[in-house]
Amino acid sequence: MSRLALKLPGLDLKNPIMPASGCFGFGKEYAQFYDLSKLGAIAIKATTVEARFGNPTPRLAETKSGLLNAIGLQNPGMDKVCSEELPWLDSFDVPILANVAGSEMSDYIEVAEKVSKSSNVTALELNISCPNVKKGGIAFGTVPEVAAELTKEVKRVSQVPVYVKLSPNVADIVSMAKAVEAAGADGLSMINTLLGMRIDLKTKKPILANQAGGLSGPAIKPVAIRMIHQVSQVVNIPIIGMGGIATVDDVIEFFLAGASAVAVGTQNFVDPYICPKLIDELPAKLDEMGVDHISELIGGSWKEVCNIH
Amino acid sequence: MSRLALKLPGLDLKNPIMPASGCFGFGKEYAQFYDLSKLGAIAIKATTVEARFGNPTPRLAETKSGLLNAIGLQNPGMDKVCSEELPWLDSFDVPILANVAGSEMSDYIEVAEKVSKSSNVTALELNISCPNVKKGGIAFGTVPEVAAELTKEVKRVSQVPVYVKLSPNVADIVSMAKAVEAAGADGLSMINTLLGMRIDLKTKKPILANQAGGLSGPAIKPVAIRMIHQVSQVVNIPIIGMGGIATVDDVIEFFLAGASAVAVGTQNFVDPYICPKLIDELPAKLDEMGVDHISELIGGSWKEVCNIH
Amino acid sequence: MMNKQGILSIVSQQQIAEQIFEIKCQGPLVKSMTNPGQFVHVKVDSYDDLLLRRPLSICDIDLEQEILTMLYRVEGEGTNRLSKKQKWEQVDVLGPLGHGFPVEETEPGEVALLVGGGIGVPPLYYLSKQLKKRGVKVIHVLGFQAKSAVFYEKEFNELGETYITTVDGSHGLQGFVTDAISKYELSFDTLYSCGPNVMLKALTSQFENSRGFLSLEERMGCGIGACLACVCHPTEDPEGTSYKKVCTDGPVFKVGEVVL
Amino acid sequence: MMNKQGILSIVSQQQIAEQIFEIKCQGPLVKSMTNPGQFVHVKVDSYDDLLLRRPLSICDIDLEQEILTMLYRVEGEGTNRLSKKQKWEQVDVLGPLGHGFPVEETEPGEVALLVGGGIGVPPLYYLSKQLKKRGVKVIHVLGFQAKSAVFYEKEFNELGETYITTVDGSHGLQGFVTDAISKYELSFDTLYSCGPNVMLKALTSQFENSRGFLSLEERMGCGIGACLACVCHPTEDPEGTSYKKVCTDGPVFKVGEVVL
Ligand SMILES: Cc1cc2nc3c(=O)[nH]c(=O)nc-3n(C[C@H](O)[C@H](O)[C@H](O)COP(=O)(O)OP(=O)(O)OC[C@H]3O[C@@H](n4cnc5c(N)ncnc54)[C@H](O)[C@@H]3O)c2cc1C
Ligand SMILES: Cc1cc2nc3c(=O)[nH]c(=O)nc-3n(C[C@H](O)[C@H](O)[C@H](O)COP(=O)(O)OP(=O)(O)OC[C@H]3O[C@@H](n4cnc5c(N)ncnc54)[C@H](O)[C@@H]3O)c2cc1C
Ligand SMILES: Cc1cc2nc3c(=O)[nH]c(=O)nc-3n(C[C@H](O)[C@H](O)[C@H](O)COP(=O)(O)O)c2cc1C
Ligand SMILES: Cc1cc2nc3c(=O)[nH]c(=O)nc-3n(C[C@H](O)[C@H](O)[C@H](O)COP(=O)(O)O)c2cc1C
Ligand code: FES
Ligand code: FES
Repeated sequence: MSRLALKLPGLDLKNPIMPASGCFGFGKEYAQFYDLSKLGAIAIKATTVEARFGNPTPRLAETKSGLLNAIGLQNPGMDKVCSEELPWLDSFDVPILANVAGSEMSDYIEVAEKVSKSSNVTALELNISCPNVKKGGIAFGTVPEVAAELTKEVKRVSQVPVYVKLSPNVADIVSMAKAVEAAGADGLSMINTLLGMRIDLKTKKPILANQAGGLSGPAIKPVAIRMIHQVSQVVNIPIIGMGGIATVDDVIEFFLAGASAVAVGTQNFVDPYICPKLIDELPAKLDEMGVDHISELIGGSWKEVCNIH
Repeated sequence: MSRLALKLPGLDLKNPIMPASGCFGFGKEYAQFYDLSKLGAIAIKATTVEARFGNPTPRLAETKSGLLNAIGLQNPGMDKVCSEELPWLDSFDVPILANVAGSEMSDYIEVAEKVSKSSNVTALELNISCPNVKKGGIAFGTVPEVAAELTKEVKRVSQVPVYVKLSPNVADIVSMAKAVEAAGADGLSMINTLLGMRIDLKTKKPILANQAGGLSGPAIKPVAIRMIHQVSQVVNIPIIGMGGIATVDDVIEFFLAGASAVAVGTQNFVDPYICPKLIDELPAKLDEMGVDHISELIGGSWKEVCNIH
Repeated sequence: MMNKQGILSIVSQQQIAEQIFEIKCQGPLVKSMTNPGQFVHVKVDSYDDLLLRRPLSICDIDLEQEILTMLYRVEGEGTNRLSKKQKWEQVDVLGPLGHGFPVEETEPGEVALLVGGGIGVPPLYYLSKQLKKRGVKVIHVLGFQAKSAVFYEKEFNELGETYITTVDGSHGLQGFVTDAISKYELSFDTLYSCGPNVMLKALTSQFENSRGFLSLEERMGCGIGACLACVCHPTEDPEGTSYKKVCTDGPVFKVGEVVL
Repeated sequence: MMNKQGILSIVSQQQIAEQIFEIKCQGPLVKSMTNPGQFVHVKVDSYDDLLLRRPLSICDIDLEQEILTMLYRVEGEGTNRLSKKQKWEQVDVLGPLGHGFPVEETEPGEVALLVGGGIGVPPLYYLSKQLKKRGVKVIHVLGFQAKSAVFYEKEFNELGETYITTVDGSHGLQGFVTDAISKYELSFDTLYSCGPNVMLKALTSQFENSRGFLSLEERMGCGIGACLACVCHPTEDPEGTSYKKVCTDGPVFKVGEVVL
């Protein structure tokens, strides 16, 4: 087995690098740049029951080392995703993590049931934390009991393992993680974006039409590392880590914090080749660190050192 | 009256710029660089009942556009603060905002009572959110009822107006703000630092001896702006805004979001002259924006436009 | 698989009007930039405090020497940093991106009216050159704020009739581009335009039944169609869920194709 | 009121050993840098992704020409960016900061032993020059990892006896600085040292009753005593609340004064 390969629930990863949901569409655009089969997995854009247009523009604003977005779950709806997007992705040898979103609990269940039946969807990612959905959405991501109930309901109908994507906009991330683990989650994705805003000095109004948006990019990496470090020590399910990854050193830092795989979001916009680049650079980094297999790094910042070999 | 002067509870400000607590000690060091009487106010370092050494070193780690700190409330204790630090500051013509911290509610009350009696302390800032204090501290900052009770108790003993400094590490900043307002807070300070971590790839351990620390600097500005924008629309008490301020444009952005004064933290370390620089640059910026008095900008991003003059 | 990313070397950089710079960059990537109205996505430098690339139009191409010319206005931090770059420094460019102006929609001998506003003027230059090469008669109407902001007047004049308007009347006709079109009774077979939204709206209402193509601007993330930052509504479904992406379906659209 | 901040121009920059660079900067601020062992706090550039200044020791000063020499090892992003800066570019310097080595503690005619480890060597150079000028006999023991990391051997040799050690034995004596001191039976009136903590600890336990001064390193925020990032415990109160700040009480302390 390759020194980068990892087996997570539903995700048989050639390597631990995947694009993050919402930052890679359904893959078509990036397929012009490289062979998607190179990727460890692909987290596709959030899917809802009905098609959505999303928020008005402007939808993006830059901040220091960060990016604010308020796309607003724009997607063609689950039927089209299942009839068009997923079949197209079938030609690649790569597991698909399908990001599921909605406004009501029943939406999530409906999407999860339908999408998890697609032959190439090997795991679901419950987006309980999208900060740009105004009704309902927020509560799922910040109240442990609600998140747990949602997880349980989705687990009941899903044909594939379920990852719950946690929001960082909470006082106590550990309670959230424990609650969804107890409810049957097979894994966690963390973190989604922090809620933020920028105001334009000329117009005196928020730059985003939606006013607030989700903050991603290197600015939020320390928050992601802290949360993964806390959570990975108290749960027994794997974590897909994300938040500001741009270099192979960042990937290693997430593993040391406790992640078992990583997702790259914003950096895809800066460098469309970033995912294959990271994959290519990882082996040399492992050599430099004297590490045989990437899995040896998982939780290395808090695990007792044991030099078996 | 000068176009920069503002009257806030307990704070008669020549201008809206003050150094943030913990980033300016008790002023002595910066007094070597410029006349402290130039400042709108000074927020002094957190004071506790007893002297504290704080956390072991390393206490700082840099992140992209951010700084992690885990100083840990190091201070000489309230008796020394009142007998040595405050009298020294008395020679300057500048209001003092005394930052109050502790581990138990009784600590806060004791410090607030004693410090608020000092002749040059014109307001208190309740640091209910310091992320580096391990026992107790966190709960004050994340549970509205607890924060409200603390505010009420401190208000009972304080001789001067009380500002409550809110933690951004919460799901619902609005509830926190409303709770402390209802409990009698005269103003709010926001935001304190976000909890974060960095791991050293060489040692494979967190860089900070305390593991986690508080994230400050430009990286967190969008979170601060968002929270102030939300809170200022629903409370009737003024907000001292902070989080990543480095330029005069940042100052304006905080005012437009809803702040009535601002504090500068991390940037003092980069440029010891930053506060007087901002004060000197503000009038030209107001000219450029066609604004007579800085107070016209408060909440400009959400207030209906009214061109009276 | 395409390689659309390249490092170009700056071969010249100069200020040509108030806040307006002309930059010329060289590299093999330029070979693929044949379509006027397309744009490139520029990473100004490698510092992480400014994350995103900046979209800039192709203003001119020298295919033989592999030189790309861009004109830009210093707006904020990104363009400010770009303006500080020296000859022989490098920039990371992704492109060419998007669908440009369709030159082939105008037959040789026909008249094309090219209307540009402010920093919307640059892409019209490469367009005009190609139209002229095709034997199309080109007329330019270029609107600016004031005399100090006018650029490339001589260059456009060399290609065809050129009318300048300024808002304050300090140069050319006082008023907007639409005033010039009315005043000089300019007629055309095809309209090509790029500029601020208000201008495009005015042109659309005046010429909604003409053959015309407008280049739009929207804040961009990826520039390649993946992030959905830059969407707009098609005119036939103005409130619905269908959409067009400015970066890949545009930036050039038919008059009336999308909601402005 | 003091002005301790200044913009210095780089007059030369060169690599002098593996990962080690020598940079010389010029400006009026240098006039105030008379005390060896003090340091400056350098803002490498104006980009916000790297917020803090970097503390670097004063390695040499030319008061007449107002030139400051620093030697640094490329450790991370900050020193890496510094190493890319060209002649005539500028750096923003805050300094001189801290309490340096007390030259006056050694009388003319006495012997001073200067012990440096790795990137702790630079401040000893300015110190050695000043001691020599005072008529003190200087002996240098400089420890490095390997031959490729050795620098300023010639420069120190010109000032006095100089012993080099390398961990791998590729140059000078194989071993640590303490091995050289023992092997060559070096005796002295005053010890001055700067280097990694392990080295300072070894020296302290060997010479705890000697007159000696050690320069410490700690991560710094402000560099001026306000942020309390750089504190250490005094030896007489190792667990208590009293403290010393490396940036203002140090970086140089008496042997045994603070807990290493
Ligand atoms: C297809 C296209 C072609 C363009 N061609 C040109 C050109 O040839 N010359 C030129 O001067 N300008 C052009 N622009 C506008 C140019 O992209 C912006 O002026 C520039 O990105 C501003 O960056 P900044 O960092 O200086 O400003 P900031 O305001 O600091 O930028 C902050 C963010 O907002 C975005 N942004 C700000 N203004 C605009 C805008 N008007 N359009 C799109 N994004 C914006 C930036 O890309 C960046 O992500 C074009 C825009 C588009 C979409
Ligand atoms: C008083 C003093 C004098 C010094 N003199 C020199 C000198 O003359 N030459 C030289 O090469 N180095 C010297 N150092 C160490 C030098 O400051 C660090 O190597 C440098 O800051 C590393 O920055 P970086 O961005 O390259 O590394 P990074 O690891 O990316 O730096 C990240 C952060 O950690 C801090 N940091 C990292 N390592 C150290 C360290 N060893 N000491 C203090 N802070 C650190 C940085 O200042 C920065 O804030 C001195 C340190 C101190 C405290
Ligand atoms: C433009 C954009 C769109 C996003 N859309 C989604 C989404 O649809 N579903 C989701 O779970 N997360 C979404 N995210 C969050 C990312 O998947 C990721 O969690 C976050 O951006 C942090 O990673 P990064 O810093 O690498 O971007 C989106 C992020 C961005 C920037
Ligand atoms: C080194 C350091 C020490 C701090 N100490 C305190 C403190 O004692 N009390 C407090 O309320 N806030 C403290 N803070 C938080 C700041 O007052 C401020 O809220 C925060 O840093 C955000 O502002 P900035 O981004 O401008 O630094 C500290 C921040 C830093 C960086
Ligand atoms: S910019 Fe990303 S879809 Fe157009
Ligand atoms: S670095 Fe701030 S107190 Fe020493």
